[in-house]
Amino acid sequence: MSLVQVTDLTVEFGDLRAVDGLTFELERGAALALVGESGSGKSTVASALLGLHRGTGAGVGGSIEVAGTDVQRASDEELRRLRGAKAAMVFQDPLSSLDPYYAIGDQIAEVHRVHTGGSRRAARARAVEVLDRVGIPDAARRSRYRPHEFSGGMRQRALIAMALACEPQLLIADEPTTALDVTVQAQILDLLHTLREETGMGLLLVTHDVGVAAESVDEVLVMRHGRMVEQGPVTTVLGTPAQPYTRELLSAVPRIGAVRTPSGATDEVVLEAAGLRRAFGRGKRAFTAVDDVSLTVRRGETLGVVGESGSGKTTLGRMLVGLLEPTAGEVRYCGHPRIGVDPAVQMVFQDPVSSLNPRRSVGESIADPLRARGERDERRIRGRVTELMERVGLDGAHYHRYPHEFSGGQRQRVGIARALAADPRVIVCDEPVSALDVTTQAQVVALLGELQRELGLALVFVAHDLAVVRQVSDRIAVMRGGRIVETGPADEVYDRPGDPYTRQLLAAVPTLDPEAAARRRTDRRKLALT
Amino acid sequence: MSKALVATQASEAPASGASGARQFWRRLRAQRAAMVAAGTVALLVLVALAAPLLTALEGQDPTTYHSALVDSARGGVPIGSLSGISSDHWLGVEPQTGRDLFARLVHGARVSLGVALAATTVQVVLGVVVGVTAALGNRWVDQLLSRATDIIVAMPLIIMALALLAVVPSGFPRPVLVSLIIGFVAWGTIGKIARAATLSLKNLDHVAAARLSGWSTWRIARRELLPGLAAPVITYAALMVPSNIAIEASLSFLGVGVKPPTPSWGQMLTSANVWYQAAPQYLLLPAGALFVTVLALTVLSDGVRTALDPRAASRLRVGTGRRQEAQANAVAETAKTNAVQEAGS
Amino acid sequence: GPKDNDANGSGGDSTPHKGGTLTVLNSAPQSNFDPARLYTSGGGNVPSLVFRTLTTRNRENGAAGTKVVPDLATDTGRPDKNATVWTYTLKTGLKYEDGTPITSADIKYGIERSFAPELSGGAPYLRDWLVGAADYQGPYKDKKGLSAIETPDDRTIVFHLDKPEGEFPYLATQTQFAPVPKDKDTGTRYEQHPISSGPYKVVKNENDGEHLVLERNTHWSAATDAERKAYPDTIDVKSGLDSSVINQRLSASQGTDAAAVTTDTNLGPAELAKVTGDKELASRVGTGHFGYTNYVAFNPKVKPFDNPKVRQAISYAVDRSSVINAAGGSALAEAATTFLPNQKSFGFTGYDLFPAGATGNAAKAKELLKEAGYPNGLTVTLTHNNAQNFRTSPEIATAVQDALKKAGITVKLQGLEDNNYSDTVYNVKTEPGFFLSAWGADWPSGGPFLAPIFDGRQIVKDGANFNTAQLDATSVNEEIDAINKLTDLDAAAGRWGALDEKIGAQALTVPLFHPVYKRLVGKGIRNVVISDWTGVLDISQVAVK
Amino acid sequence: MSGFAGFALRRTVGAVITLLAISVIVYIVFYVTPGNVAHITCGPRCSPEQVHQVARQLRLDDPLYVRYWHFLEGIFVGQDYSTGTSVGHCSAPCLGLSYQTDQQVTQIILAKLPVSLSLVIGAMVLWLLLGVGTGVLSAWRRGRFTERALTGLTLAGISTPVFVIGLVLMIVVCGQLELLPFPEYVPFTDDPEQWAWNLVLPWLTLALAEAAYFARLTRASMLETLAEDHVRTFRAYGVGERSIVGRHALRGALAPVIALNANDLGSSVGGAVLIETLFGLPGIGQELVHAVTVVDLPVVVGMVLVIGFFVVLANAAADVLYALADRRVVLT
Ligand SMILES: Nc1ncnc2c1ncn2[C@@H]1O[C@H](COP(=O)(O)OP(=O)(O)OP(=O)(O)O)[C@@H](O)[C@H]1O
Ligand SMILES: Nc1ncnc2c1ncn2[C@@H]1O[C@H](COP(=O)(O)OP(=O)(O)OP(=O)(O)O)[C@@H](O)[C@H]1O
Ligand SMILES: [Mg+2]
Ligand SMILES: [Mg+2]
Repeated sequence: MSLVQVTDLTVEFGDLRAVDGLTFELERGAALALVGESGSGKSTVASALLGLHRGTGAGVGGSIEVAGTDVQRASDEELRRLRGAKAAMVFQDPLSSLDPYYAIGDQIAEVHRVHTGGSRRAARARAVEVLDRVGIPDAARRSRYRPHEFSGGMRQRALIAMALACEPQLLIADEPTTALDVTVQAQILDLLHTLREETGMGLLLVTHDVGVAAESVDEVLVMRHGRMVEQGPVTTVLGTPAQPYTRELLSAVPRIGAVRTPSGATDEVVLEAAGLRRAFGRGKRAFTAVDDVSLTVRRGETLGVVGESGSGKTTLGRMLVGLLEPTAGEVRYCGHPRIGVDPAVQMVFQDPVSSLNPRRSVGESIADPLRARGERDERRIRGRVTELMERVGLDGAHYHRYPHEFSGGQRQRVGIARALAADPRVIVCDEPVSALDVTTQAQVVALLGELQRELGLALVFVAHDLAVVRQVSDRIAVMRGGRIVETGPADEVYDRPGDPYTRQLLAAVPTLDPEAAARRRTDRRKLALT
Repeated sequence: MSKALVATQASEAPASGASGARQFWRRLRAQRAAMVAAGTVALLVLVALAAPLLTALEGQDPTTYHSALVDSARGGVPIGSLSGISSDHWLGVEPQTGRDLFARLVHGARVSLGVALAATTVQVVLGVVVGVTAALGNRWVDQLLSRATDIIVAMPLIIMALALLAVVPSGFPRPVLVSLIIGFVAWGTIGKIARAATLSLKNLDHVAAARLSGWSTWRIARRELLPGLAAPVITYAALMVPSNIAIEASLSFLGVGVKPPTPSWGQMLTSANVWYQAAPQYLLLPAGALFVTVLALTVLSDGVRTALDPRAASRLRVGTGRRQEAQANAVAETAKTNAVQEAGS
Repeated sequence: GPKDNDANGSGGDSTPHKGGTLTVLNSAPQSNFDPARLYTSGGGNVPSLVFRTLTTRNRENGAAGTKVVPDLATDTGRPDKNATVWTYTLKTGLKYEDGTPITSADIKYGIERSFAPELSGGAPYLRDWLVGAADYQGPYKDKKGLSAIETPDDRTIVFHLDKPEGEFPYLATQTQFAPVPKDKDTGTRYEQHPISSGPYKVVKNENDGEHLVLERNTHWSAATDAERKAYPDTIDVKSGLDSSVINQRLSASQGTDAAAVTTDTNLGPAELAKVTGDKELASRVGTGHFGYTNYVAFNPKVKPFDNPKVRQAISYAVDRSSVINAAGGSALAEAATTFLPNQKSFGFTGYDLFPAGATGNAAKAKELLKEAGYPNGLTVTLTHNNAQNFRTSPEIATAVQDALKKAGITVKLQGLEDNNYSDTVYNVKTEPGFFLSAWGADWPSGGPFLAPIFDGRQIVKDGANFNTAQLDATSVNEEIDAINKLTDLDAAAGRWGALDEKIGAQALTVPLFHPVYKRLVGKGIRNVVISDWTGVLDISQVAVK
Repeated sequence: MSGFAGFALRRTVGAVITLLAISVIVYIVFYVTPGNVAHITCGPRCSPEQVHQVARQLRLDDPLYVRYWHFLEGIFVGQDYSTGTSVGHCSAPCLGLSYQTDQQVTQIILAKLPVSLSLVIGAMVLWLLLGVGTGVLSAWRRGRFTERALTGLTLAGISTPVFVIGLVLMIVVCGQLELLPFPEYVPFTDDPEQWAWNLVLPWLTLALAEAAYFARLTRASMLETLAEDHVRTFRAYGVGERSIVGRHALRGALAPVIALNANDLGSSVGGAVLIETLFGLPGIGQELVHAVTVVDLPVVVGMVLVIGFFVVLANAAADVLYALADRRVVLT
């Protein structure tokens, strides 16, 4: 009997059918990736496996069997015994998936005790053990930390450790690396790989990143609009795709080696930062997030900013658009020092959840800059908003929908549309495509390029995906610890990295070729050992 | 192609295009308890407004004494069972005076609901304005307003109300004055709630995005912050109505509230207190009316809260005109797929 | 008229015995416990257990209790023939709680203290009557002392008055006449532990009189005190209680509450409704009458009340039964048609000059209004007190308002806060035309009832003025002087009654009602004595065994 | 620890400013309040000269700022006063003497404070238990009988004035059922058991009046935390609802409750006044209302300041608690 057996699964949210007649199975010890564009229903399937839709008002049809439990018919108690013990889930967002009030070790111990009924001591010991297992250094001490004292990567590891606590037969990982930068992403994927090798558990990986899938699984299931497009061994599906959609998907994946068509960069400097510094907190708690950063952005050019999580990219971006006062240094727009915000310099925010007001329809949000500019004609506003939504690949008829009715990627597109609505000259894009599936990502990247050429837009493109950054950027700035460690034309930085840190970053980029991926995994291990 | 799409959608738009207010109503209507509560509140307000009509219907007024209907030798307890209920006096009469209880109850609703709602409005407006301004203002503004809030919170309300009411000349319309004073001395907690909520909201990216749109601070506060503040503020405000009624009662009790012979529920409760054994109705009527009001307001506030949250739509199983939208989707999808395939080939 | 009280304690052996603890449950704390600052005649109940005075009230039921009798003195005072010099002799063997003897100089000192501004609060009579007392500042500032009081020896004390005052023996019942040993005087702090001359001494005084415990004063001798019975060994006075709680506790009579009484809390109308239906409870209710009149006052200096016809019309229109109901019903209030209380000692004559019947005579009132030039009625403002005192409070005002409506008089109400009310109403400059007022007896006689209200020479221009009608009629003033000369108090009473009727004809006030006091006592209480002087049970007579 | 010292210093300075501002406001408001203080103090039948003497004695003729200065002087250096026979001293911090009773306000407060604190703190424990319990139940077990009953109870509590609840409770519990004694304050130091027994009813009455706020607030913030991601995590790991609600959701939901509680201490004084009056507990509230009606300014100012002090203290304590509960919070 297979580990997971899903037959004719449908999930409906009100009128919306998010998953439609999906059938698949997963053998013990095997690894399956659910890939597909944003909003295709991947997370919905993952949740359905653990019966998490119960009591939320969603309608679930078909049959689901996980590790011998009939999820659809199981009693609450049986479901409870399934969750965490036989099948464990690692959630997309490590920031908010841990309870901020309790020590991480205690949270893991709690899960352990719930299922084993063991003593508090034993559970704590187990927590330290799994934390150690996922590579948290000095696990015994760190287990007493609270989540906010962990870095993003450590938190993701902690979540994986929690999943491992009861030695489940199935690990469901819903976008386990989306929020992480490439180096950490590579570490996490490597960790998942090793764990699978060692414990023999099954893995269901949910991701929109085909590269991530290529690195970690044996089989791939491609989804679209809640339906299956194609399923098969990873080498087959990625190597010789049968369906046009899969082909489209693959062709859209940015490749690190790809060479960018030069943009219409001019010499006219629109935005300039000189000696920017930003510190948070005072006294002993003072922390400098950005330190002495100087850069220039020219009309029509794209400046890529890469760097690991916490290196100060967002902080820099916020200072560039004027949302944050620099502690020292200044930002000049068209040669004039500038204080405060200016609609001509826009930003696409990193977090698609909090960047949209949950109580306003997305159309209204996009219309904001238009109205702020004094546009009163409702028809014109509607027309323009619909047009903008179309351009970023959204359905113009969704004007009155609320953010929660969109998937993560769709929300990000709303953010871009809103930035465009202001007719800006500069857009600071803070990870604008990291939540997008590759097709949309390609579209958005193309769109940004198109807009750039058309309007002479200057872009600051912040991202952790080096491939994407290379695709769009004329010049690259590499950040680490609040400073720019390397800057230069894109080709130069990628082909002849000067800084060792840049080299490390490049080595972490996932590739589409599973065999190459295995090779690079070993390389990385060596790199880490030296 | 894209032009054609825009055109189809523009024609579809009205079908799926439910505006924010309409959706709010739809979500509110989906909650039965909230609708019952809203009906009750509306009824209470109606009764209050129509008090003179209702009492005319009964043929009584709230101030006329009926000495003959009370037993003078027994402290003025109403003669007859159930506080002297009769076809003339639908709910019986008041002990000692023999005034008509029904008339006093419905007229009392005017004062009590009027004062409480007006005072709550003042409190909410003041509290939210001060709280939001403090949270959005610079350090000095924040310091100043927060201190003012501290002072208001730290001062015993009844004492200040007593003192202030004594200062204002007695010519000033009393119910207005009472509402204003209760409003002005008791907005502290709302102020604090509003400030805290604004502080946490203002760091969200959607507020930053609104700033980048070029909106003024005022407009941002109104569009981005106020809706987020609504939930905590409405919850608390629903509880402030009964507490304002109680404050009005205490002030009446201390002799500075609404003037007799104008009835109010608070006054009725105050004087009915000791009568609960000899004439239970006298106490139970205003107490019951108040309880119903509070219950209705609480349930309604819950409903409004839920309805304010677009995320509640799916839980409430309220459609947002999705079927039409889904059809439009399907059209667009085929168009898109075709386009992609064309591009691929 | 007043009836005798009907509470007789519980059945069985009702003879009182010594011993036990009497609990007193009160609402107001004894925050004034300095004999200089107490106003009420005899300082009320509790102080009279600690302070003996030259004379005191006769501790007997009903009308007999309105007599004044000797206390520290051997008699009620010996006047000279003009009644301007009064001489008293102290009994022998009188001692304070510490065993030191009580002298006439201590009484003089006690009176002198009451003139100190630090110890204000007493009645105005000493200042008004004693020779050269008007500017006296008390012994702290003015070491010379009051020359109007002489103490030729330790047992004799002589008072010199400005004018004849036949009622001086009544005044001598006030606590200002209690002895205070000069070397024990601690000024404003004296009230924390006043030195006892009576049967009990203060052993505990918490929170400024909130909780008092009195125990036997072993140096007091029953042989020198014919009035105070002092049965219980201990008296425990707890105050600050809500009136409904007090009545509830007395009616439940659990534990120590069985031996409890209250000296300041009446049964309210709601409680009365309950008590009248319960035989056992009803047997524990004591009824008393205190000389008190609640009335509507006119200020004839204000239009339209300058017109006697208007005042008469209102007198006719008043519905006393609804007013009485508002005050608590016929058991708690008796209709008043005279200004003087309905007691013989005041000289009550029982006239009714503007008969309004029980529910008012609206027809007669309308007729008078027409004559007065208001055929279509008129609108007036009635000023009242906001305090819930059932005397000048909103309930009474609205009852008057409702009654006058029938006579075509629209009454607007103006309620003032307690202290603002007295400031406004009892002040010549701010006095309104039409307001609620009340007056109580300082002692059971017409003198302190009529003189402050109607004596033209008592109009105070820049202070508290109680002659609210601002009546200054020579005939009235002269008659007051003439009656004050009488030392035969019965004869005086008759003339006070006649004067009352004469003034009543001017319709300067509309008497509304005289209150009746109904009070519960605990199950185990014996020997309940209620005099018409105070109207409440006398705790010096109560026994718990 | 230096962070905490800084916090304490800032809060102390803030508190002093707040309290001074409060005293100024009270002084001004009561200065313009009608009512002749000297006359009230002197007695109803005082002559104009006597009233005048009393006014001089109480320094009522001084201009407002002089009186206020004198008040500040008393607080910082103390004050001498005459008892007639001797000179008394009221040492700093002296809040002056009562106009009415000549007692030192500080002593009045010290005598009455234990009563009010006993009442409010005990009631607070109860209303937190009742309110938070009801709130948790109503967020978790929506629509069940216990939830409905408790919610109804708290709403009835808020919609019925305390004097009604208190009296009815007292008559039924003490008078008819004889389960408890009629409340009478017994100091804790005399007899802790009697202290508690006597206070049960006052506690319950005050708690009923306040519990609804906490029930509603707890419910709202519970619903919010229950929707948070970390709660979803524990659900997905098979942790029982009881533990999710009790450990994970409640803890996050408590912060606003703590804050409200601190604010509410001030307004619960209103309820405490009525309860003290009804149950005859000789506390601050009862005294304060009396002082207001007789315009006894020193007592009013003193007591308002004491109440304000506790509210400020409670607010600071709430912040500390909040920071202890949620380590991410920095005390400012
Ligand atoms: N609670 C919900 N109520 C209504 N619609 C929902 C809800 N959750 C998801 N959806 C809708 O269901 C569809 C599938 O959502 P899901 O989150 O499974 O997508 P996904 O494939 O995980 O996308 P992403 O890669 O962006 O996370 C989307 O169209 C989304 O709008
Ligand atoms: N408001 C703030 N207060 C205190 N510290 C802050 C604040 N904002 C950012 N920081 C800190 O500054 C550092 C840089 O943060 P920033 O968000 O700019 O990083 P980033 O490069 O965008 O990371 P990521 O890729 O995870 O988004 C981090 O260590 C962060 O904790
Ligand atoms: Mg997803
Ligand atoms: Mg960032």
